[in-house]
Amino acid sequence: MQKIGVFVCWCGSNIAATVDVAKVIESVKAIPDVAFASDYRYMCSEGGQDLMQNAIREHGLTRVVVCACSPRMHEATFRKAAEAAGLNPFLLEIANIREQCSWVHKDKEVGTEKAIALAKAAIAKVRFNSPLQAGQSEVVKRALVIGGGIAGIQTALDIAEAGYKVDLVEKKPSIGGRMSQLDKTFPTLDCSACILTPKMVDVAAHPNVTIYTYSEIEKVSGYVGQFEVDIRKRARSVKADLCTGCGVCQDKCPSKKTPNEFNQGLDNRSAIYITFAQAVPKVPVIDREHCLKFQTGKCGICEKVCPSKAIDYTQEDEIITQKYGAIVLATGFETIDLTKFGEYQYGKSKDVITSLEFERLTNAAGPTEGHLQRMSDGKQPKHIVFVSCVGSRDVSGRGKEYCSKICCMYTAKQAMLTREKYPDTDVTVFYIDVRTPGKGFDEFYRRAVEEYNVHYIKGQVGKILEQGDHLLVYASDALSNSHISLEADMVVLATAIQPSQDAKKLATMLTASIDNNNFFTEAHAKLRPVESPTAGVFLSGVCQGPKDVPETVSQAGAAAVKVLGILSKDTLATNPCVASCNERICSGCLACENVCPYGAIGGEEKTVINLNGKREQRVVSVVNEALCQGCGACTVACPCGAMDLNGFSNKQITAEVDAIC
Amino acid sequence: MQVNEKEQAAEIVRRSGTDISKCMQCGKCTAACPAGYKMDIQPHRVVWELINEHVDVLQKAVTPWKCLSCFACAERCPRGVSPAALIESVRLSIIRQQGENCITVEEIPAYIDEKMPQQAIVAAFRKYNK
Amino acid sequence: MQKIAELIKKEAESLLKENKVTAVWAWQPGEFYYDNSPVCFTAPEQLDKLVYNEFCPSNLGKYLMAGSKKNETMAVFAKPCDTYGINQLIKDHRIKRELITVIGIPCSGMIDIKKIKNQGVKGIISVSVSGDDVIVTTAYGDKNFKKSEVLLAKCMSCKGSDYMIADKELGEKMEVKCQKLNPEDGVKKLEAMTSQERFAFWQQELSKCIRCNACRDICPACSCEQCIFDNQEAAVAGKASANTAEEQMFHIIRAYHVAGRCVGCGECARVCPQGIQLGLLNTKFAKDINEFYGKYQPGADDDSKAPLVDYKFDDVEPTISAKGVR
Amino acid sequence: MLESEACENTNYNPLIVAFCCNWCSYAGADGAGTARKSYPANIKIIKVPCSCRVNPLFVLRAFLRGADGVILCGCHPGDCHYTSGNYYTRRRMKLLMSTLSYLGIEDGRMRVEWVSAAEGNKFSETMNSFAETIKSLGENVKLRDLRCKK
Repeated sequence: MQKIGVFVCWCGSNIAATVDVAKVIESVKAIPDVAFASDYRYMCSEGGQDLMQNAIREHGLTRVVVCACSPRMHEATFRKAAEAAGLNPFLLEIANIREQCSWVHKDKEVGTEKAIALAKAAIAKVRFNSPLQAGQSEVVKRALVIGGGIAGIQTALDIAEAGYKVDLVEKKPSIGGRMSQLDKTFPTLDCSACILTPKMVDVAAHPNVTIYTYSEIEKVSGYVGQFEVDIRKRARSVKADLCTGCGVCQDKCPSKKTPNEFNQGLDNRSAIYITFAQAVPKVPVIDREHCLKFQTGKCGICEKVCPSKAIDYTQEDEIITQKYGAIVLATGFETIDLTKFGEYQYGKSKDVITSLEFERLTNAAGPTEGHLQRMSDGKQPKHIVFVSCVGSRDVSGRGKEYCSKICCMYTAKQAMLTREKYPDTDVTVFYIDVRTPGKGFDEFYRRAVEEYNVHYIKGQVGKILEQGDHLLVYASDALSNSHISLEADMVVLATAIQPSQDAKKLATMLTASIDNNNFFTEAHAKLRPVESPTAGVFLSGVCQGPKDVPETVSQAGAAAVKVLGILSKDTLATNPCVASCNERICSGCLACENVCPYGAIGGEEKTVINLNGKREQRVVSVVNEALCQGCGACTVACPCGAMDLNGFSNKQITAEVDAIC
Repeated sequence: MQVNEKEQAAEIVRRSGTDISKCMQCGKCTAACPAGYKMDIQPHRVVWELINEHVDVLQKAVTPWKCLSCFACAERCPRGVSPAALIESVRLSIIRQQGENCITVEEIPAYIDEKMPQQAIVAAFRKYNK
Repeated sequence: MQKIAELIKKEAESLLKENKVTAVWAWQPGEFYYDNSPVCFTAPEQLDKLVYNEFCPSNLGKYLMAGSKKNETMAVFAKPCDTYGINQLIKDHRIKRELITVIGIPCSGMIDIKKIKNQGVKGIISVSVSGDDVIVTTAYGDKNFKKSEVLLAKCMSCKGSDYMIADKELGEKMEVKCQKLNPEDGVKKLEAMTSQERFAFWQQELSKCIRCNACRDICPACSCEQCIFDNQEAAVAGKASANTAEEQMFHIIRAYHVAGRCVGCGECARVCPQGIQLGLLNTKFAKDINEFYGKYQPGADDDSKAPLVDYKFDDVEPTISAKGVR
Repeated sequence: MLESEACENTNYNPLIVAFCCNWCSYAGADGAGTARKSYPANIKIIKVPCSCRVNPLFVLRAFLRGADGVILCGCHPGDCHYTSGNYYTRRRMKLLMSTLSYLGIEDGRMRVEWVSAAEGNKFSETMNSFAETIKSLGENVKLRDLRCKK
């Protein structure tokens, strides 16, 4: 008979307020093989762990059940503690009486009853737990960073600096991301390019970093320490090793009517183009959709003018397959589509623009070379209206329910910079709330109001009409309870941001989860904010949630540290909860092989001892424990029950079912 | 029977079927309101007054009689609140309490001119023909 | 059929004489004329006992399993319907394809002796068939029947005269001539009933079960080393039929385990001593699979992926308002 | 007779077993807890690594032992932590549910729902609605093994 120890945590009042802990103890003590039961205010504290360890030693406990918070929280903590006391860590089970009991039930009697039932189910299960030994798997000492914005660049640099190889994959022709499009950064007003470009150069020059631009992730397989990734390196049609980046090709290219993505479509670019002056690598790409050579077969001017013979129309996409120990997602963001916000006339009036377009308009490298002018007539606007929360905090289905976080600050920045450069231009900002939590943020916003006389109105814009050469803005002033209308020359919409469209595809490939808004989910909102729930996959930057540059850089560094934690090890302990096949019963139908998502099961002709104790030769399933991830698909496909899963065996689950019903 | 303002406010909100706790006083409704310039209490302020259970001031205001029931406020509200429904509910509270109306249905044709939107005419007949 | 029996005998003789195989699986007469049973011949001189007539319904495929483990070369005679089961056994790695020689033999339908006996016929000595005429010679004289009226139920829903696997085919192909039955008709009839009626039907039907396991033993898809019902670890063990609920579970679980692998041979229902309409359960699964995931005939090949170990991204969702569920 | 027992218990509190996959639905259940989104206490959760670990036998076992409802929750199709586990679940459970109905068991005693780790709200809503369904169906008398009932 087992000697089971049961420990019930109060979690302060989190559990104890809804669960009568003493009654749970009393009930489980009545179970014959429960040798010890005790409660503690905080089981996860040192005192609680000591209590458990002492009980294991003193009472010779062979199994332990901890009734506490979710196993997702502290299962590892308690298992480690049990191991330190000499018990195999897999002989411990958690009864989740907090998240799945005390926090969802209000009545104490009901809560107590359920806690007892959950404890009994865990006890029933733990009786059939068997000691498991974690195996070892090798770690590939190379990291993959997906996304070449400031988040990806910083993560890659940090990993490379620590001495590990890292590949940086960027979808666009150049690294740099959103930050390379910005003019200045708040709250210090540094020039964005001035602080970003050196980093771009650093990462490109670093011997440990390989950059794949104009490339996308095609396929991911494997697991932490041993990911195998296919990268599709799209054909640039330009030989990167020969190109000097002189730019003659783009000057001479006759196809110059393609909206320039880098300038948010405010101007046009040629079909062969270098994204921007500081692009890394400074190698153009041919946009085959708009290239005359590719579309009509006639042209080939770039090839003729290229002094270094770098143009190659025959280049094809290349698939690079590489193994990685860890992967960092840094896929960034884009602004939301504003077609549902007809009242702003965005897309109808050229003078209604998004704030990202405004960044390009004020950027010295932008379409107007930094001169603030209207896209309609090139005149300098005399009155600019900024509208915040366009599509943010919106539950109507038109926008996003979350706060995009960065808009208040960049709006203050844009308003302030406008007033500084063009003192004769009036600036009005419509806001719902001005949110400035951050170092120097509120001071920055107040400066905009106090020193630069930016006119902040709490209210929203309800309708914009084009009237002659200016815009008529109907708005509200919520504080004065009035309905106002004013004339403006330009309206800037602080558009909500959303994760990059690629996030969902990548989430599926990496089996990393995403939330309802397509932001990647962290393993724990507070304690594991840069880890995805999938081991070995980490999150950096806005792909996890809205962030400004400093926050992004901090998270990028944090993600790098987590990667280093893996790469610095030679081997990782594998999950011992893998499938195992009872060869005596296995009939060799190999249904298991068919359903295994990891190719971890194969049929082998073996001499086995049959149920009558005789040797015989037949096909049986063999599980490769290094490849098995423990999903259990095979156990159900197996008709005779020969295939079982460690840690979630047929007997364990059935015992739980029996205990509950 | 005189009921207190608190209960009255709760009744008005209940009847409107809108969740005023969702309102974040952004003023989008007011900005979108085509009749806002004639109102003494702007749509967002109507919500605010109801949150604070000020029914008296709403019943004495001209706002309930100026709302066109075009529902632009509800359409534009980022939080799914309907000030129009609240205003309608306030108006009903006045009518039901006092048996009064701002104008009678017979008086409406005199107000109609060519510029008046169809919706406003229909809304006016609907509102005053109780 | 007599002519084919001769062909079979000759073929078996040459296979054994030339040492092409070490064993030949066929049928031999039983105690009565109508209960021929499977037999394994290992020498040409044993072949006198070989028989093939309208009373050889059993599929010999499953008998090859033991020899396959010992790497014996074997030949097996297989009616068209038997070839489905043999394929399934090969697919389940219970028989090694390279060890066996499958010889397809034509069949015009097997006779259900119960149907004859139910007509009050006693003391049967022999049965002779010519075309649609069946003459039953009894101790009390001859009785005449139409073959199409005394066929086994499974033959009335014959899948055709083609062999799904055959290294050699003997004789001319034959057809079963009768009013064909679609096994899905029974399922549809049940589906059209109310939930309460269906429950009552199955209670009645499954309560007849005596857990003799005949259905399991005959089934070409039930080829496990150890059945899950005999596996103490599996929590469903228990040979005794304790009550209705457990009997229900036995047949549900058995049907579920063979879902997508059941070739629809109808042997389970044939051998059931209690006459439980097991086909209604297995056909329901087959029908559902066909409807939900596209047509699939287990045993038609030996390498396709069975529906339950396969998926499509846009499979139907398990909602309760689905088609076929009332 | 079985039918008569359905009415014996007036204060009916159905017993429900919920199988939840570790990566999505169990985390979703935790999310419901963290957000204090309540659901009936008679729903007891069994954690499995993936919904594809749930053998129809476990479901039948629960019914045999007297569970009034069984609900299986997994990651949304396409989001399985193990890539394809829930696709198998979908087929297996679809067939099982169809068969249970065919056997005359009330539709709705068993349910499959996809609940992601981020859907704490959905988890609680699903559980509340399932408990309501089971309440309206009454006790599971058809599949219950009386011998096992405590």
